[in-house]
Amino acid sequence: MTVAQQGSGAGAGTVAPALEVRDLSLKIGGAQILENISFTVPTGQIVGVIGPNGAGKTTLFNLVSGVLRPTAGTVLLDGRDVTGRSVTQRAVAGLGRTFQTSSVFPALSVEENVRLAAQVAEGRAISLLTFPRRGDRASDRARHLLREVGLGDRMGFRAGDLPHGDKRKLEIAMLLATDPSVVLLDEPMAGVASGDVAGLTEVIRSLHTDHGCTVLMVEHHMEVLLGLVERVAVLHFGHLLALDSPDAVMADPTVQSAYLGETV
Amino acid sequence: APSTSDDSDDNDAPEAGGDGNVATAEDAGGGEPFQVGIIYSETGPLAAYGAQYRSGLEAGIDYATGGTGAIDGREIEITYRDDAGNQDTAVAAAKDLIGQDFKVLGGTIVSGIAVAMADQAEQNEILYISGPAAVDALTGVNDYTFRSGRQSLQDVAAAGAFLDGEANKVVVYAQDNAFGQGNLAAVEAVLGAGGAEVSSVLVPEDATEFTPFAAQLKEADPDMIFVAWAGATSANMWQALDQQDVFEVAPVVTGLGDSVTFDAYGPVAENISFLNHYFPGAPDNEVNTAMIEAVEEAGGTPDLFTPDGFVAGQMIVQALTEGDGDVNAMIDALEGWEFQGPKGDYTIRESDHALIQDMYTAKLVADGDTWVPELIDTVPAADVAPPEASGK
Amino acid sequence: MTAMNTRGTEQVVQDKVAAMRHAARPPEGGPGASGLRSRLPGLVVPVGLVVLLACLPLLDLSLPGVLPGATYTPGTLHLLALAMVMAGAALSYHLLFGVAGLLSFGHALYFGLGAYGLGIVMEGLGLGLVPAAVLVLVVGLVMATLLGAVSLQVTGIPFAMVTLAFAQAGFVLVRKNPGKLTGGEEGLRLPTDYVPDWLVGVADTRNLYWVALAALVLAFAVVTWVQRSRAGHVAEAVRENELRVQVLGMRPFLVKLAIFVAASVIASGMGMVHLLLNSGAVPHTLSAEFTISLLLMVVLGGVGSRWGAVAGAFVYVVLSQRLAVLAQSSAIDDLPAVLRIPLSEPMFILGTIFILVVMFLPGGLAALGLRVRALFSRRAAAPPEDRSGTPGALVQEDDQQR
Amino acid sequence: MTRAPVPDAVLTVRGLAAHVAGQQVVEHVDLEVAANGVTALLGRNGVGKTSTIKAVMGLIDRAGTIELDGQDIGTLPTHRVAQLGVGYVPEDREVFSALSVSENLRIAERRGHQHRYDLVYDLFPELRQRAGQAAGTLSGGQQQMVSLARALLNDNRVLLVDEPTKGLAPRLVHEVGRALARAAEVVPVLLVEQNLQVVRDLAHHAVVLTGGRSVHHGPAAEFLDDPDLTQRLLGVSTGSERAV
Amino acid sequence: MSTVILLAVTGVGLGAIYFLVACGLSLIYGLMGVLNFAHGVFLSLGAFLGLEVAQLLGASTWTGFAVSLLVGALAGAVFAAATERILVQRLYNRHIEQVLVTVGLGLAAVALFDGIWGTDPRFPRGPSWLGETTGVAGASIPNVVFIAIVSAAAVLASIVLFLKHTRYGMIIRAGVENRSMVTALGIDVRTAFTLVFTIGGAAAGIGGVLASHHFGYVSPMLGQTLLIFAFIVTVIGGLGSLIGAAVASVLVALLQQFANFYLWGTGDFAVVVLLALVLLTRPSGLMGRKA
Ligand SMILES: Nc1ncnc2c1ncn2[C@@H]1O[C@H](COP(=O)(O)OP(=O)(O)OP(=O)(O)O)[C@@H](O)[C@H]1O
Ligand SMILES: Nc1ncnc2c1ncn2[C@@H]1O[C@H](COP(=O)(O)OP(=O)(O)OP(=O)(O)O)[C@@H](O)[C@H]1O
Ligand SMILES: [Mg+2]
Ligand SMILES: [Mg+2]
Repeated sequence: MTVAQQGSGAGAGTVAPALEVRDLSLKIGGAQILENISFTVPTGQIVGVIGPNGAGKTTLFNLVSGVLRPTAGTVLLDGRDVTGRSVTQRAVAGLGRTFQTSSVFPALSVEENVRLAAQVAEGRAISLLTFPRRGDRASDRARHLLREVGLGDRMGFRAGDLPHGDKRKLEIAMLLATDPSVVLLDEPMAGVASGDVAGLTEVIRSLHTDHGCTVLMVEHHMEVLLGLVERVAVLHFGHLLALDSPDAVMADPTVQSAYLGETV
Repeated sequence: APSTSDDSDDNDAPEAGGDGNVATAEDAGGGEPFQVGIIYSETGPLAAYGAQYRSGLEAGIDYATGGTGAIDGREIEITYRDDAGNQDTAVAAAKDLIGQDFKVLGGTIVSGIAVAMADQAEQNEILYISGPAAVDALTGVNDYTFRSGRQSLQDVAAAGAFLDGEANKVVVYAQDNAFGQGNLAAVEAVLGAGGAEVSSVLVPEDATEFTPFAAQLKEADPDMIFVAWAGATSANMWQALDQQDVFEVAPVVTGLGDSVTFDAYGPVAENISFLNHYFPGAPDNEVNTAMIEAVEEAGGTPDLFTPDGFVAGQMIVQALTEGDGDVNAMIDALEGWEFQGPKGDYTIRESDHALIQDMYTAKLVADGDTWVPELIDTVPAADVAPPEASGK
Repeated sequence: MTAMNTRGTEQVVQDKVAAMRHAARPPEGGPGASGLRSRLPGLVVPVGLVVLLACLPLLDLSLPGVLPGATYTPGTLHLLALAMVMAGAALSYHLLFGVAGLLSFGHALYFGLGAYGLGIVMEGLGLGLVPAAVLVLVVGLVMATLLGAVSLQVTGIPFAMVTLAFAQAGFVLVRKNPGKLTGGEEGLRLPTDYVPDWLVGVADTRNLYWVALAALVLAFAVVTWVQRSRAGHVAEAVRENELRVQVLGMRPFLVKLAIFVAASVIASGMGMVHLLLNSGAVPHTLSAEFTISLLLMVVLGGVGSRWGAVAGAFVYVVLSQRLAVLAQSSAIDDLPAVLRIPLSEPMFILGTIFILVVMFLPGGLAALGLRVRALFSRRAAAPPEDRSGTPGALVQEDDQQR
Repeated sequence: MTRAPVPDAVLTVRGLAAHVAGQQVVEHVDLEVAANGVTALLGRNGVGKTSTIKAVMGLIDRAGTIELDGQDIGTLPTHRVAQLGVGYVPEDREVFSALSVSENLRIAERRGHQHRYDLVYDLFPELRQRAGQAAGTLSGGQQQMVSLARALLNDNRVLLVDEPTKGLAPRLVHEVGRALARAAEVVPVLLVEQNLQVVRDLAHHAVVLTGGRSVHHGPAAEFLDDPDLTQRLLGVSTGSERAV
Repeated sequence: MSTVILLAVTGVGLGAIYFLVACGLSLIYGLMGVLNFAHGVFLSLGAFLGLEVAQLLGASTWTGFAVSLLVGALAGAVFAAATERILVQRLYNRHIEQVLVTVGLGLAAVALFDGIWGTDPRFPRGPSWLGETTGVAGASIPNVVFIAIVSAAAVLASIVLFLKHTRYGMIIRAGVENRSMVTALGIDVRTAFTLVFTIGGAAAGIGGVLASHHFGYVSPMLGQTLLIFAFIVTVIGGLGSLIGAAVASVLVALLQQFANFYLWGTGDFAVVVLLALVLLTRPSGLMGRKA
């Protein structure tokens, strides 16, 4: 089942949307993991993805970011077909993402983690002839961003030693450093303590408001999700069940029984 | 006995080499000792040959100096170095010894090392007397290099003794490596030149299963099969020849190794015709008897390469006696030298330093649980003399 | 089920390397790397060390039991030069394994390529030493790029096996003596006609020694350079988490290839010096055992530490040479068989030492050096200083606690 | 620090310290698990909840006193701790994905114990239907059931359950919560949980950690009803926490 | 035609020997993530002790042969178990150190065997039937080939049955995935590690005795020579997959045989090319778990 674009993002249809997927399908060893997923995310929108465990949310992100290749369908970034492109090429084209389980460089320092990302935005990231120095552009940018996400006092820590919530923040700083136009966030709140939720929510909101990113995020934490997103997509057994405003989705009886359970 | 220094304590060797005036306890006062360096396999894959060589060498020096280990009262001091069968180690040892002003080096069982040492001898203008290494390339390689053993061409020529006039299709069955190819070339050079039609079945060095090659050998329908095989796989190879009934086709000739390898032939041992460099019962002369006695007295067992060490001892004494440590004089003293050694009469050919000596043919006969070699015939030195090498 | 979750082989290898890195990290901490001025004091010790090494052939120093003779004697100089060549090769392996986390079992291929290539090019094309060396380096560069590009399609243990396979192919080829070029089992002789006289012969060992020292210093400089460059830093990140690097918009493949090629070219260079030093090349230099000996040196010294790699190589070379001498000593001969047999086998002793270091001295000599230094500086209560680049600062301080 | 006495504690931890990779992650934790019902272990991210549980299991280096029914288990290796009756449901489920569901249960069978398959299949009937399926192909919620079932199968003295609802869809959160409530009827539970609604529904007692130290002990409801305290210790005022 | 049959059957025999070495490697890697460089040493020890015992009991008797197989297996097993307990276990969870320790042990043990048994090869004798041949479609196949094939098949079958149907087998399969969870279920997983090493060592020991008859000699290097092929086989088959190792063993050995005979001794080359091709197309090997 495919759901045509139902959202009302400003300017949708006139400019190419930031992200569009058409008839995306993935089969692994006979199992249909995703089937005919089509939707668009207009530039500047923030869209949530929900669905029961195993619905295919992470898989969808992997297809969009190029970690997996679809068996059928296309992925378009800013109107350009990137289906055949590598992870790196898509990243260079402005697509950033985080992972469901925190993914940083554990043995490197917090600052080094971000500066690696900042070098990419600057170019010549893997040059043999350029030497990282304190005070160069990449390092300044890294420090600035770390302060912005609230890790200003952790720069010298080994990234692997950070508590979970801080790793999440670090990932977002790395994301920002690459200056992406579209970001995919996979369960940014999973395992984040209640007390840190509000702070992290603000950081994510600033991605959208201050940095102008188009955001697609998977999140089970409904309160956070509903407070952030403009539209919600619902995945169920590899199908796109609905893509609509949060209220409409919450009211949908299928969504209620399949995902939320009886209490809501 | 010659005094030896195993180089086990670090301090005496450099001192001895530095200015060359160390006085040993046995030094009878006839002047500073002669320094001789022997680089050979004390450990490594050929350690067993190394032991044979060394026991022969000690006996040889003893014999040639009349038991004094000295020449005109000047001690011959031998420094042994282990090459572990490894070329780089040997070169390092050679450089160390040459750096300590050694003018005479000897030893080496491994052909690759012998060639490298010959280079060192020429570059540094010292006398080098190679050990059992059979590589033909050593003959005529340069002025400074001699050998105390036989070379492959002599082995092959000895095999020719098994060819009876008419029969002349010879198939070489060998490993496809330097050793095997060298033997094939030697067979072509010696027996091919004698009118035999030479072909070959070369087995890849890394093959582990020889049965198909044995079958191929049988199909070639030869008059004589010359087997050149070295290393651990020989037992398997012989068994494969037996299993594929190759012995029924033609006489199979190969070189007889040292006594520990007799087992490798397995039950087919008595079907093989052996050419042989040396076994204690082959020659019958006084020097041989003296060598056997001396080696046994020292607790050793004379074997395939004992005479190579013994002859090296004789050559060293000859060179030092006549040349008195001067390299060119020592070379002159050895070139063309004729002497009595454990295998009878030896001649160092002047032109290319080939060591002309008798060879033998033999068979193995069962003696209880083990095999003992029995002499068939002595092949005279002149019949097996290698063609003269050019380009010395 | 994200690619990050699967505990694939590559992840396992990354874990392994990461675990080792707890014990030892390279001295320069990245963006904190200080300016030239603050690094100057750090340069004193290495420069002094190089000057001392350069002067050794002119001095009469003895180290009984370690060196075979006084430092001016050719035997000792040869041993030291050999150790320096191996140290250069170990440094190149450090670049692969310690920095980029690439566990290669085929690094010997490039060392052998240098050794054989130089001999073959001089002899075959009649080129002089220098043009031949340049040509061989170019060949090494091209070959490393090609084979690296293929091997780097896989990671982890498969990478180790593909590199092993390529090296094994080279080993087989060299032993087969194609076109009578390589000399087969017996090895290749140095074509002395094309080598300047001052590099041939025992009397000139000290010249070879200086060449080896220069090569080692050059190798060290290049390795430091690569490690401190952005590419070096990215390589460390790739070692930690390859997919993450891709998602940031970098191509891990290019970084790894750059490191692979750099390490291979350095190894080729050291191989050429090895040819000169030993006046020949043998198939052993292409064998898996040779690569393993490089691995042993790097581990003995401490994974991730440049000075460790150098120290590991010196210890390995000196031990392997001197243990052989010990094995023959009469002191050993008189022992009962239970002791005599093991003690007379140098590789047994070396293997055992290696096991003990791995088990009881994580971080290798580098960590040991640091521990000694820490002890020393605590007593002296010396103020903290910038230690990057000095032999003592083999391991970052904060790593020591882990 | 408030401190309510816990009657007949089954598990007592005193002065626990623990290290991971040479770094101290738990500094000083005291806690008691009541002989029945659920005791909650709360705290922000990274305060050391998981590490505390792992330390009790002996999965990481630890020091301090750990007593199970008065017996010191603080120096025992993990498998001995488990054999003495400590069940463990890890943070990320950790089912054996190559083994079938029934094998996952069989491997958990402990010698000399009753195996309560009745209870397990009663709580999670799905597991009986999927007995032959490889556990790796199960959905996240089903894997959580397997993980709980492994712990419930044996006659344990106490269960240590680490964030069982993490990453679960809201519907599954309820199912897991129900299952835990049932389990707590037969065996005392130490529960780490971020979802405070679940804590409120299940827990009698609460222990709160900050920075590797235990800083609060007391009845769970009392703690959760104190907005100041929760704000201070968890960084959230419970009034705003809503079931989702 | 008979040559092809000869090559094929002897190839399978060689593959059987490869498998006996590789199955232990594969099991150990699968469970512990350790590439065991000392595995060849287990084989050499098995071969040497088997030879000694056979000579004691009469090398040409079937009893002597059977006991030598038993002793070989036992020697390999005991040495392997000791290696695990004394060296590997102490480096719990430090994989790369575990690998390095086995590298060191490999070097040290070969040197030690050199010291004890000398560097010269020794030549085992077996019952005379082993040295004879059996005709198969016109090719005379050495009988030792059949023994190797039967033994390897028996070892494969028993390990597979063991893993599938015993509690320890289940523990081993579970431990491959997640060791700490296995301990947390109250199982002393170290026993499983030791067991895996022991099984691997026993298989290698049997492989050693059979290899010594198959290749006709024993030397301290025998095991390490075979090890490199065992590695290749393990990787081609897919690390941790027994069936994969079995298939790859036969594949590699056949390729080697035919290439050596028909393609001018390029057997080793062909194997290397096969390895590269397999890894580049299927990085996790023929039957490996997806990486
Ligand atoms: N390589 C694979 N082989 C077989 N099945 C797979 C594979 N990868 C994913 N799946 C299956 O695809 C489905 C979707 O997985 P995915 O990780 O995308 O779920 P999700 O929606 O992100 O769930 P969660 O909320 O638990 O993270 C699951 O049923 C999973 O088991
Ligand atoms: N392998 C490790 N190496 C270094 N530090 C670690 C490691 N594992 C955990 N830590 C650190 O130990 C501290 C406690 O971690 P723990 O997992 O116990 O916290 P937690 O309270 O369970 O947090 P969460 O709510 O995120 O699960 C954290 O600061 C974490 O960063
Ligand atoms: Mg997901
Ligand atoms: Mg936790």
